[in-house]
Amino acid sequence: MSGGAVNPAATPTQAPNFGEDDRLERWLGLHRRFVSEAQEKEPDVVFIGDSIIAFLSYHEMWDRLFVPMHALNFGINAECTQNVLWRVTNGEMDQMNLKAVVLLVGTNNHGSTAEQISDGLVAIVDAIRERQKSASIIVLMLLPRGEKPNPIRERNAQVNELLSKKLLSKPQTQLLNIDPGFVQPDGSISHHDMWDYLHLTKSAYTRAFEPVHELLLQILDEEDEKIKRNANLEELAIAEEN
Amino acid sequence: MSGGAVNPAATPTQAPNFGEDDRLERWLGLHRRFVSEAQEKEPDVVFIGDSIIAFLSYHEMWDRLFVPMHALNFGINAECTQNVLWRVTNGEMDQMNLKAVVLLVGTNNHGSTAEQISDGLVAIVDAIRERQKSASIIVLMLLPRGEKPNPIRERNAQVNELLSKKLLSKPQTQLLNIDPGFVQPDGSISHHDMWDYLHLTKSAYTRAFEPVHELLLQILDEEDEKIKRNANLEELAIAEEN
Amino acid sequence: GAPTREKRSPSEWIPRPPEKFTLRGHRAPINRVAFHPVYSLVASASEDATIRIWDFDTGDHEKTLKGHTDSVQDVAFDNTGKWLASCSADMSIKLWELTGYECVKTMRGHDHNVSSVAFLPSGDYIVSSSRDKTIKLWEVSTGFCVRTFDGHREWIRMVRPNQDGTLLASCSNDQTIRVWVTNSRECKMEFRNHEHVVECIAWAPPTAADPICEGTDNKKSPGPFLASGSRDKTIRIFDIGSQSCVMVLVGHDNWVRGLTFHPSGKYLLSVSDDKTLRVWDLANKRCLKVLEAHSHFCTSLDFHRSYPYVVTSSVDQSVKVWECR
Amino acid sequence: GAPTREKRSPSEWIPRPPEKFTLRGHRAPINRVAFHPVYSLVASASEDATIRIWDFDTGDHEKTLKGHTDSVQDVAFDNTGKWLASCSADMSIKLWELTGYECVKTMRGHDHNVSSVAFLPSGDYIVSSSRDKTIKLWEVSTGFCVRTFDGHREWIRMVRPNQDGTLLASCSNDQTIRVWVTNSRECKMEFRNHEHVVECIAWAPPTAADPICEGTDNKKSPGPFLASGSRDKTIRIFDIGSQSCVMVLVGHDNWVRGLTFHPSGKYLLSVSDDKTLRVWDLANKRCLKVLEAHSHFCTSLDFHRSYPYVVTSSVDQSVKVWECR
Repeated sequence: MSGGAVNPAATPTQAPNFGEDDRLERWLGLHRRFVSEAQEKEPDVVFIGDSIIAFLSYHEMWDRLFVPMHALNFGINAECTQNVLWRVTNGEMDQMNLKAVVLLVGTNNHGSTAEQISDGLVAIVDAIRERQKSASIIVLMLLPRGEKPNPIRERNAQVNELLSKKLLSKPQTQLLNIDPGFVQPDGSISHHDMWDYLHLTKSAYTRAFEPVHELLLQILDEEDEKIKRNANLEELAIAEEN
Repeated sequence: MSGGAVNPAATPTQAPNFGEDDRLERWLGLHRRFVSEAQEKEPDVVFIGDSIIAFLSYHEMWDRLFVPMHALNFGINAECTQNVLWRVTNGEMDQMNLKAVVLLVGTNNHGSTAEQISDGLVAIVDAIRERQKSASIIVLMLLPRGEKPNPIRERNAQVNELLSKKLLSKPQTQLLNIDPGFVQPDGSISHHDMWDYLHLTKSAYTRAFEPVHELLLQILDEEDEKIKRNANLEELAIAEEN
Repeated sequence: GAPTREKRSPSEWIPRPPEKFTLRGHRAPINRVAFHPVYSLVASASEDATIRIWDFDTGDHEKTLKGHTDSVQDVAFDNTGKWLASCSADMSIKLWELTGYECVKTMRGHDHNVSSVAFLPSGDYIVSSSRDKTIKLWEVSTGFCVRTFDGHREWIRMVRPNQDGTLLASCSNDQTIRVWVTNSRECKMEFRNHEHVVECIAWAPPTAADPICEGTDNKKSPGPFLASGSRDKTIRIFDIGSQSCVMVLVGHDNWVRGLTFHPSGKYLLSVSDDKTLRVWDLANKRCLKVLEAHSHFCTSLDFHRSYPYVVTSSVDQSVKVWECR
Repeated sequence: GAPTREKRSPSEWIPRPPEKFTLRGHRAPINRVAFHPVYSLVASASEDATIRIWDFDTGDHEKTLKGHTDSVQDVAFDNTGKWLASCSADMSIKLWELTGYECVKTMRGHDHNVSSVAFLPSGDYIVSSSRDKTIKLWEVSTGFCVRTFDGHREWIRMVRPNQDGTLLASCSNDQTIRVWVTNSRECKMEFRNHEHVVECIAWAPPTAADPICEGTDNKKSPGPFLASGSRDKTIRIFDIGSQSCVMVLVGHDNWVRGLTFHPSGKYLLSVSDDKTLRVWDLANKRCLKVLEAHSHFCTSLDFHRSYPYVVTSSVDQSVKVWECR
């Protein structure tokens, strides 16, 4: 963190209410459920982050590609880095033996600088690593947003650039670019890709998360191959003995 | 409206930014797109409202059941009655010849009373009717929310009660209850139905929107039957002539 | 399979599943597809404001034509295959030279979305229809609008010249079909049989006269015949000579969006928002074949005039090439 | 079809698609299903904290047993069918009387999620396993815990007594299978062959000894035999007499979650997170049949001891009844 000043994006914080709504209460309910799922469901993979992670579970590819990997989805709408950091340090990464964590958050950190957001993400990565020693951590680059070029888009690009340096030294941690080119030559983003110029459409989800699926398969397959090899050896040994 | 005081829930209003984000700009972008779709796509049905309407288009039932009806989805996250009212009065209901409109909004009107919200909904219905003389208007009752019983749930129930009276005199306007019983005997809502205690899961969408589909089929079929009858008569006439 | 294939003559070849190619690349729904008259090329017009040219023999994407600033509504080749005309919701018509894939002319004059475009057989004129309720005739050499046809009361969906270019047929949101005399601007007749927007029309080739007459109990007529498809889900065939509707084809479950005749004249092919491609046997007045063509609304189709291929387009952003056997 | 059916003897009847019934009603994933030993009933245990009793002859929902306050992990009937035992993530074991569907006893003592429960053949004792790493033996008449078995180093997934109740087999997240002497608390043996969590175990009936020996190249052994299924995707069969792994069955593409032997002993049936139900021919050591059973992970299955029915449960919240022929 720069200069020792407190960075709100890297300080574990519960989600605030928006005006008079019930967000904090629902957020705490979700958190309690995620902690309980972490304890009971024995996932191999956890996706954690904001609404782009959360809405992925509406997509048929979630059921078809990620659920069979024993993946859980800990995404929450409107989440900022400090909220995910709070959740990670309050039980959502405990008591599991994860093979991989997929993290996407930061685009909602309005009012924070790129430096602060990237430090928030580094803090999350460190907090996950502390709790999941052997998991691969896949940090997804922030996506562009907005119909036209805008300051938040630039800030997100800066976050990605900073992350590519800051995550370099982290073991078993990968920064993955899932943007297949959502910004068109004229600088606009099509509503066919982001229906509200922030959230992905079905076809955009397929394109963005296909690389995540491939990377996860690769990570999970290594272990599988070892097991399969051993099973064959064992079967051979039994046959020889008989 | 009660007492002549200004009701914010029934006053056409653009969506506010949340802090330093880009919501208003994205909202205006969405609005421009919806107006253009209204002008170009010649839909028979329009769904308009908040995120519960918006996320319906992630569901396979949207593609399977509603898209073939030539339905468009004008749902936006975090939308309040006054925002939908602004959109309806600024082009999203113009230049079409709709057979049906499905409306769901109000649960995000934090800070408004049930009386105000229901008046906001009545104002939307009137504004739609002014622009779509012959369309059936289906107003969906607000759904319960929150893991445990809470004031917003009660307020939503009051809105529904008020609406059942206020919409009674409106021609071709129906109030539809799409809650199959999300509140369990102990007063809780399951995350299997509302994953964040507000938004519907895939299975809950199926149960909630199946009745909407049936009602729409009924409305659209009446016209279809007439056309089919006439086509058969014409064919008979041609055969006789030959 | 092989044995059946031997028995069928090319005049009976119809598209068979599965598709030979699915051409992907457009970033939005596709409104229209058209075969090049000579080469193994097909052009597709999309809401993404581009036209793509594909090789239907290899499945390769040849070229993307950029220039329109809004949804491209229709594309048409001239008979030589040297020119491509396109029209768009940006209210313009563009003329493209095929050799260099360059836009050589932009024609403006319509006051609204231009829905459809076609060359007159001579290749000297382009005809266009628009949501501005007019049909316009444009001189290719100058790019000037030389004639405007008024009469429809709403959005005109499509305009098509007949075989010799003396007549124009048009269909509209006003639920009518009109036939115009090209040289006089006169509206020769109007058909009010459809009960909803008429989406598409297709002139029957001369070879179709006999099958159509057979289908209408052998009431002999020289035609010409015109087919139309409507949001009322029906297809109708009109005898322009006797000014009457002679056939109604019922089967599609949703809007009928595209029509094309088999070169042999025996069949009429249609696509619909019910996602199917249907082949209609005219002499027997029945649906011969239903193909589940796309995963979303089918918007248009074309039959190659000399190769046994059909091409379809869809809101699902794909173009499919179907081999006929 | 009918002709094949005539040829097969009941000892060769295996579940065939499509399912006879899909039983819906649970509001959350289903963890375990078990057939009633006498009546045409099946019990299902769900994460929705309830147990449902269904009539698998009619497909009717008979009763919902409420009382647990968290996910119900396992259910077991005693041999007479008068009692039903259940265990839950709420750390309790409950005993239900079937006649009135009433909970007559709640047994507490485990310090964590109770993963599995079974009656000893006599019906006097219930054995349970827990995430607290212990196995406990409970006296039915008093509800007291009379013995605790320590040794597993992690979450115990399942415990099952052998045919005469003298041995208990258990499997655990520590990747081992242990066999215990019921009366002495002694851990008689430990198998470390699996390379991941061992999810489930099943004792082979005496009739299975011959097919298993045939499958292991006729190396004669009296057994007893025990089958296990693991997250390493394999199924293993152990000869408890010789204390060795005698067979590895590879085929499932995901965690193996449930195992049960065919009453004839010829086949072993398994379900997996790969959504399939598989029938393994033991004498030929091969997968005889794969059924696409559910739309999500399959969590358990049971084979009725006298009727030709198999039942499966799934995370998709449904129970399916399969007829064997």
